[in-house]
Amino acid sequence: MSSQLIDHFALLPLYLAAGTAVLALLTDLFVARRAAVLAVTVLGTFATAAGALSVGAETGTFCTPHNVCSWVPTWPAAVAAVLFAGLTAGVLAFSAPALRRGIAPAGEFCFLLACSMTGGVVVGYSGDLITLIVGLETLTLPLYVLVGLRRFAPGEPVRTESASAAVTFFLISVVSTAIALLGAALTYAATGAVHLDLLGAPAPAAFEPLAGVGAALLVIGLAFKVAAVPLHAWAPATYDGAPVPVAAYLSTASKLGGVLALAAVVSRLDTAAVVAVLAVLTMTVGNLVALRQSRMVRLLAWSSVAQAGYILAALALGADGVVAALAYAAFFVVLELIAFGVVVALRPTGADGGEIADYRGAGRRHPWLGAALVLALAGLAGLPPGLAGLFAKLSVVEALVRENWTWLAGVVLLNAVIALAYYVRVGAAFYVVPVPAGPAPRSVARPVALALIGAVAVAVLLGFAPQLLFSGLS
Amino acid sequence: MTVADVLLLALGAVAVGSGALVVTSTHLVRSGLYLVVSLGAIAGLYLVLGAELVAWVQVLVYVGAVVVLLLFAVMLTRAPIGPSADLDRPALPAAVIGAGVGVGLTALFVDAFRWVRYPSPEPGTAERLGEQIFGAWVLPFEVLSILLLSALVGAIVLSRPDIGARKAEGA
Amino acid sequence: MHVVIPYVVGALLFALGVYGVLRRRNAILVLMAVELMLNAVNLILVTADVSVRALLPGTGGVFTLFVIVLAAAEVGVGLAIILQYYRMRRAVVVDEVRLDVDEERVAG
Amino acid sequence: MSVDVLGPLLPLVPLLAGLLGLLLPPGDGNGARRRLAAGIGVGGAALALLFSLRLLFAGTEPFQTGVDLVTFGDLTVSFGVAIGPAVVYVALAVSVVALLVQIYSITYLHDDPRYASYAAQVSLFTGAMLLVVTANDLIVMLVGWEVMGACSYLLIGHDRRLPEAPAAAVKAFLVTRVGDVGFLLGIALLIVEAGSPSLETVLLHDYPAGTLTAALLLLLAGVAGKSAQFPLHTWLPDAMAGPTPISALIHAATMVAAGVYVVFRTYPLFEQSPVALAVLGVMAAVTILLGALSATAQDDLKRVLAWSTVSQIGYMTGALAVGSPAAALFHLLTHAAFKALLFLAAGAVIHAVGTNHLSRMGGLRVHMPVTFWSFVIGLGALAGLPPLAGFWSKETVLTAAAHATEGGEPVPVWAGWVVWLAALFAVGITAWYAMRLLLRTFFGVSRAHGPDGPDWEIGFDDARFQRPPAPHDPPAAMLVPLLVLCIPSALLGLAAYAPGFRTALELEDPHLGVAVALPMVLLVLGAGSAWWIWWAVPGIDPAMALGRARPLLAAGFRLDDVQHRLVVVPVRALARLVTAADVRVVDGAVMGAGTTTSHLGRLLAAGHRVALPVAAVAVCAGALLLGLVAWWGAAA
Amino acid sequence: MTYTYTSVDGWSLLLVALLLVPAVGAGVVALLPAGRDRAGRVVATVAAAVTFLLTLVIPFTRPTEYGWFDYGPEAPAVVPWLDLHVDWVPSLGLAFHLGVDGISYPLVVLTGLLTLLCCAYTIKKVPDGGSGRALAALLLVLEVGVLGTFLALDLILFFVFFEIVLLPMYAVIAGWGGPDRRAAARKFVLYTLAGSVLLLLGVVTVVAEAGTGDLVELTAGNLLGRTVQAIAFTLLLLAFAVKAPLWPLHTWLPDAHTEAPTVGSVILAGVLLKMGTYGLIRVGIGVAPDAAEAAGPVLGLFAVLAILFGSLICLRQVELKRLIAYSSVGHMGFVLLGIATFTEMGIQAALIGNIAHGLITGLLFFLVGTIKDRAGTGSLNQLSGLRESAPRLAGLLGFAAIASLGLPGLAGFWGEAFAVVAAVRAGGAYWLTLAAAAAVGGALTAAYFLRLLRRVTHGPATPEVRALRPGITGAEWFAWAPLVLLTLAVGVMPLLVLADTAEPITGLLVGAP
Repeated sequence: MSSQLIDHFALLPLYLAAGTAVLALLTDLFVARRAAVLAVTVLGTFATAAGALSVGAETGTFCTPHNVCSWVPTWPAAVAAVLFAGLTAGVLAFSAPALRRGIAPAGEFCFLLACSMTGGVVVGYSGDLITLIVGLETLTLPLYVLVGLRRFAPGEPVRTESASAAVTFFLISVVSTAIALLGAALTYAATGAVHLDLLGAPAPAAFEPLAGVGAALLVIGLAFKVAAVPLHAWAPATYDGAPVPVAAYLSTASKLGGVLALAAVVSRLDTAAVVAVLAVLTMTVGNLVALRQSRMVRLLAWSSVAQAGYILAALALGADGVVAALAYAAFFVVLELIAFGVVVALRPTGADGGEIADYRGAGRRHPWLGAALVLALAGLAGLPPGLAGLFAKLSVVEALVRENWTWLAGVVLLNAVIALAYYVRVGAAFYVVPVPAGPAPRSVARPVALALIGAVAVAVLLGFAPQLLFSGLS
Repeated sequence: MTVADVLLLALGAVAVGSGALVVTSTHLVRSGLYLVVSLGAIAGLYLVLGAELVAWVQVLVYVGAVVVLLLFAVMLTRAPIGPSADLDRPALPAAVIGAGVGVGLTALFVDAFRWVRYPSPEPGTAERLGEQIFGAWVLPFEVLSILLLSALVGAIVLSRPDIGARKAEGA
Repeated sequence: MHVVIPYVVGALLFALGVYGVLRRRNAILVLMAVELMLNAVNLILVTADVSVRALLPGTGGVFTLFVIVLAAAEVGVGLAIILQYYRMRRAVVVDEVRLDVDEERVAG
Repeated sequence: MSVDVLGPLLPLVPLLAGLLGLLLPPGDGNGARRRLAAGIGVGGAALALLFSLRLLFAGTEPFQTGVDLVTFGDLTVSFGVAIGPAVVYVALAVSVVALLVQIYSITYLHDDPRYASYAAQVSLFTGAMLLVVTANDLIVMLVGWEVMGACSYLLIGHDRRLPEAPAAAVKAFLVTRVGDVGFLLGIALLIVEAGSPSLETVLLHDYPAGTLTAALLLLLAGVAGKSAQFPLHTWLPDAMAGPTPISALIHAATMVAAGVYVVFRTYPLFEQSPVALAVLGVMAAVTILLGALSATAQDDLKRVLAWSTVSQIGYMTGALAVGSPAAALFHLLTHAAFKALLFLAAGAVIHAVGTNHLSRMGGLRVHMPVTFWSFVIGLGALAGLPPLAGFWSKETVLTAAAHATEGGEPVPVWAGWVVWLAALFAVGITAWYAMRLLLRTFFGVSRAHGPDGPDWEIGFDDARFQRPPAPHDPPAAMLVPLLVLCIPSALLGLAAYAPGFRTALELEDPHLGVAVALPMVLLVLGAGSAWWIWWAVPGIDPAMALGRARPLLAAGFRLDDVQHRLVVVPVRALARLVTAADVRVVDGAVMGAGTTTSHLGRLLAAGHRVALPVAAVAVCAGALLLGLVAWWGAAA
Repeated sequence: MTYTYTSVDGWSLLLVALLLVPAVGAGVVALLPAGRDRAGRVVATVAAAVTFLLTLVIPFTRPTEYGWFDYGPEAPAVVPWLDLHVDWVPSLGLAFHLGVDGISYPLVVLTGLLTLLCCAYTIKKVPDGGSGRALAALLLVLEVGVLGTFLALDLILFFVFFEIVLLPMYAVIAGWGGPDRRAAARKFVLYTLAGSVLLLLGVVTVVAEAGTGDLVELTAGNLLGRTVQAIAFTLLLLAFAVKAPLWPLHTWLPDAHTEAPTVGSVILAGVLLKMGTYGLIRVGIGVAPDAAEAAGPVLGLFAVLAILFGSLICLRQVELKRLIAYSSVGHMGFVLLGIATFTEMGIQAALIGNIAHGLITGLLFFLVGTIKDRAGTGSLNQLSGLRESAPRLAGLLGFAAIASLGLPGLAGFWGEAFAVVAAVRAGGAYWLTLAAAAAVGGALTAAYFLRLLRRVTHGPATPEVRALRPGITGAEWFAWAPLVLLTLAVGVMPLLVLADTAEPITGLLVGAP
């Protein structure tokens, strides 16, 4: 096996994503114009998406003689890559006003984000644990930096939340990575397999506890990425401290990466009990705590914790729930992106998410943004007009009931009721009457508006034609 | 008990002992030095276990780079060189969970592997490992390069004086 | 050889790492404890190469190399973050990193 | 027009007239609107009368016609009429009284701004009664039955100035509605068992005895409510708060007659159930005496008449109980005539003196001769004075009851005795209070100027009344109906000798035997004693003779209070209890769930107000615990 | 996914138009600039009018070979007059399957009518809160959801439409409601969502077990085992009981009604509640007939408790809208009693009860809403003597109240009387007791409505009442007159509602052979 034929076409998404990152760096070096860097990166993300779609499903590459591969192009992976690319583009657009004001160095920002996207793409396509973990780290590591990347204009008060957020994120992340690696090590010690397709092979009887604990630890370590309870405490603090676009990326792309990794693992290993416990804890705690939040981003953070719980519920089914979980994640990230986009659009450039009270009457001042937020929140609550969210919830519940996990479906739905309580609170604040006297409506920066329009279009499209997504994932 | 076993036991004892000192020492710098010892002992264990290349990489990367980095960081944060009293938090949760993890994992391994002899492996030379890395594992290797690049850029960008600078310091 | 010895060593090192992470207040010491954990994992991986009949012999070693590099990268970025935090807050004490809304909005 | 069309039109025309009248805008509209309303009202009633007459003379062949309304499961409800001789006579009585009431009301309510809706409601009322009379379908009959209740509610509550009117209206509707619970259930039992709501089918169906008795007893509850039979009679005296013409309408031919009429229509079923008949008999006997005794002590002219109605309806139900529906119907018809006469005449009196109270009247004979003679005829008929109408019909009832005491009827003999004795005894009482009424109103000196001052304020009806300097007979528009009604009140009894009428009612030949002597003696005794008291101490109210029983009788044996205690108070208490339970327990559980969730959220949120190391502890502890779970799971 | 077919013909597009017209109308209205508020309301009214006219066209499109005569041994259990079937999300077993038959058609018309009336009413009178055009747009969105629910012949589609109404109704209450609107709206939306999630669970259980969500197939075939039927029916019953609402799951209703603006109350009582009872008939019985039959006695018990408790509570209410809201609990109790008997007669009674309640309670809410708006108070203690100062209004209120208490000859009678008759027909001491209790509840209904009338219309006029504007505007006449006339028309000709219900109900009860 000294050398092997590598199917470079199949690797196109990886090349394009990594190329985007490098190109961003180079553009920054040689052109040194923020707009150019941004444009190049956004184009790169589009190219990545296009590449993923053109590759589609293929036979894998980097294969062992036993015909298990490290790079497995499948349609779900392609969909995930497209999502990563789209989310990256969206977050870049959200960041554009801040970058224009020089709140973060544009070149590095774009490069790091593109690196993170590359990691995400790798997670989707990876066929073995090593690639998976390396991809996941590539997804996460640039984010440590991005969370803390905040430049203050002269005279502007310096806020330390972003630094705190970065420390929190980093420390919890490395501990979780260590746990995940321990899990992978135990699994390897028990079965000798690192390729995903071989993970499912039964371990020798003596090693079964080893394999079981290994699988559980692997799941727990990866669950950090989706902020599952009890590995969630970093999420609200980090989201709130990070710049809002980065928080958006954390709660969408980073979470999607975690879901992909988890899906890869749980579909091969029997971890139903652990995942189910995580799911119940995650959605319940997430929703209950979200009820009491007064800060916008923290509320979204807790809600995204809860949403992860729904995804985990589907993953508790193992391979049978993967499609539902991925579908849910896909619907979720689009809606979450819209919600964060509205926050970005309504807040002053570079400001944090603020209190919910700061948004009173915003929906009446900005009807379009209000409508977008209603769409997003309704979708997150799983109600029309957020049809995408409705189908997301439906797919999870359908999978759970189909596999006779009705009790878990019940917990999911009970939580959906709790969740609606805080979503309507936010929505009601947007439309409170009388409209409090606030600053005159600011015009929304064009990139932000474009990204929002795009995201809303995708959400509406998925709402009316969810079959597109389901076909892509199965 | 073979020679290998004895070596394993001895090196393991050193690794664990100095590891314990890493997490208990009241000297910041000494902790770093104990870490060197511990990691070195682990490199020795790799040698005994036949992973030659890993052992050398361990020595180079860890002992040579990581620990040095950590010590630099200690200096940069103007930490006291001498013993300091406020390094630790309340011990109870840490002790309980640490003990739990230790006992649990040990029990798991002992239960799984018992006192069974395994044949000593042939030494994993650099050549063999290299063949593997550049054969089956090119992909993560490539990805790792992106990771390293981003770590590099990230560390640099975070160290730029205008990131999160305090006005009072005047950069 | 009896692989159980390095395995147990790995287990104990991991436990020590956990203990350190939870016990230490100084972020750099926490990072050191994390290094212990990662090394424990590496030791287990290398030991597993001896005990397991893997499809690709020596995968544990490869994995270990990747983990070492990963750890190095993380330490690099991590220290940069900690130093940045230090520059802003003049402290590297993890107890002061709040998870709820930061009391000290503007570092004085 | 062929009778097939006339039959359905008979109830429909007044109903449509009513609906049309309701559409008129409120207010007087300078009299034009008022004339239009009056025209519609009178026209509806007149058409109904015309149709009844046409049917009467068209021939006596019974026929039925109908159109299917709707099918519920296997029950097909059809709007059908069954026209037979008896039906036509009752319809005729209804139309006559309705027409006269409409005419009378034009003047009586001459300055009421809400006259239009009043006239429309009277039309509706008439139509509803005609619907009950003609219906060939129990469900359709129920429709008329209840519409009548609603109209009575509206009309009794018509008076805006009487504070007790709304309460009386509510009471009238509610008490009858309580009875209707039974009525509906009874009908339901009957039609479900028969598989059709058609009266014809129901009457021919062979019911199991138990079901039948249950159904009939339930029906009787409704009958008691509508026909003001004990114990559901309490609404009727209060209903006097309605305008006097309404009292005439309700008491004479419509509402209270409906119950009797329904039993008459379903009599073939009652014949099969001695239990139901016995219950009916006891009810009748109690009602006869209760009504008559209560009438003796009333000071309100209309209340005397109201209680007399209760008592007289008791005669009808008594007749039904003892197996003589014909007698009941006969008495219904004569009663319709003389009670309408009495009420309209009473209206004239009230109109003239501005009060209902006997204690404020007296000496009116001189001023109101026509009214006086109308009263004489009406009261004579009520008391059963030969040869007035009431004598004949009451005599038929008594004969039937006496016959029942001999056995051979479906009703048990003891029930026959009860009815007979009660009816007999009540003859005397009736004569007593009729005489008292006559004396107190028309004889002696005027008591118009009471001790409290020269005049008194009393709201009555809707007429803005100004006391005339001297009372006088009413204007012609009110007088004519009185005169018209005097004729049947006086002569209808003789119709028993008309063969056509007799066969129509299936009445037996009237025969005046020695049995007639006993009631005559009682009648003379009753009337005589009242006269004697009045004569002995001039100006005294004969009711003084009742002594300490007087308040009890005046209050109708305080059955109102009993009803209040036994029904109203418990229902209110229950309502309070249920409401409290709904708020505290049912809604409390819901709100409690909400608050609990919110509290849990607060607790958990507080648990997250910590520093970073706690998160690390949580991560490691979680991993440890879940790892243990997984180990346990894998080992198991 | 066992069978997929696409059936779209010319007339069945009418069903799509029924949903599309209000949806597009809502979009257009929402997009109009803020200055064109009145124009927006007019556009909404036009859209609602077109929708209503479209509902009236449906009976003429009925293919001749279907309908009355086609219920035979070979015919499916549900024979829609119009049938539209397009696959939508096969992965979830969701097909866009619409159809209308005798059971749903009256409700469709009712929905079209009430929405039209409410939109027209909004032209003149916009409650305080947001803009009138937003309210009108929300009303149209509500119409889409409700019509969709009545038209859906696919379980999951049914659920989707069922959910559509939640947030718009929340917005209507929270945006245009009374002083305590936020809490009431919140309670409404959370409580009914709790119901909907049970529906979702039930629906998914059925679909997972039967392998199809097509109501025609589910009704026809015995696709579910007894246990699954029991589980599914319990879930569905609870879900629909919240919506209907059935005691003791009703407590969201009084608060929502008390705070909702007039048009919101009208729509809520007039059509939204019907989704619960319709669902119980179409889905509950259609899918799980055996379980429905078995659950009949329990449902009947609760229905009767609802009647009694609802009436008793009404006796104690001092707030106009709250009283009417609780009266809905009682009335829906009659409807549910009819369903509980699991007989053709009972379900027919339920259907006509549904329509009657929609008409009468819609009218009642219009009236008490107007009285409350004009007098500035809804407290019975402050209202008296309405017939003195506003005789027309008082007359209409009297009519509506008397209709609501089930006076024969008006629409309310048939449903209530025949629910009782159906219970009697069910036979046995248990059902007879239920029937008797329900009849007593009927008397109590009369008691509280008479109490209402006595308080509000009779007696001397209070200052509040004396001050109110007595006249009835053109818009009000337009909104109310149809309800008055239909109340009368349905009362006299119940066949209007029940013309084509016998066969569909038989189909539901027994399924196809």
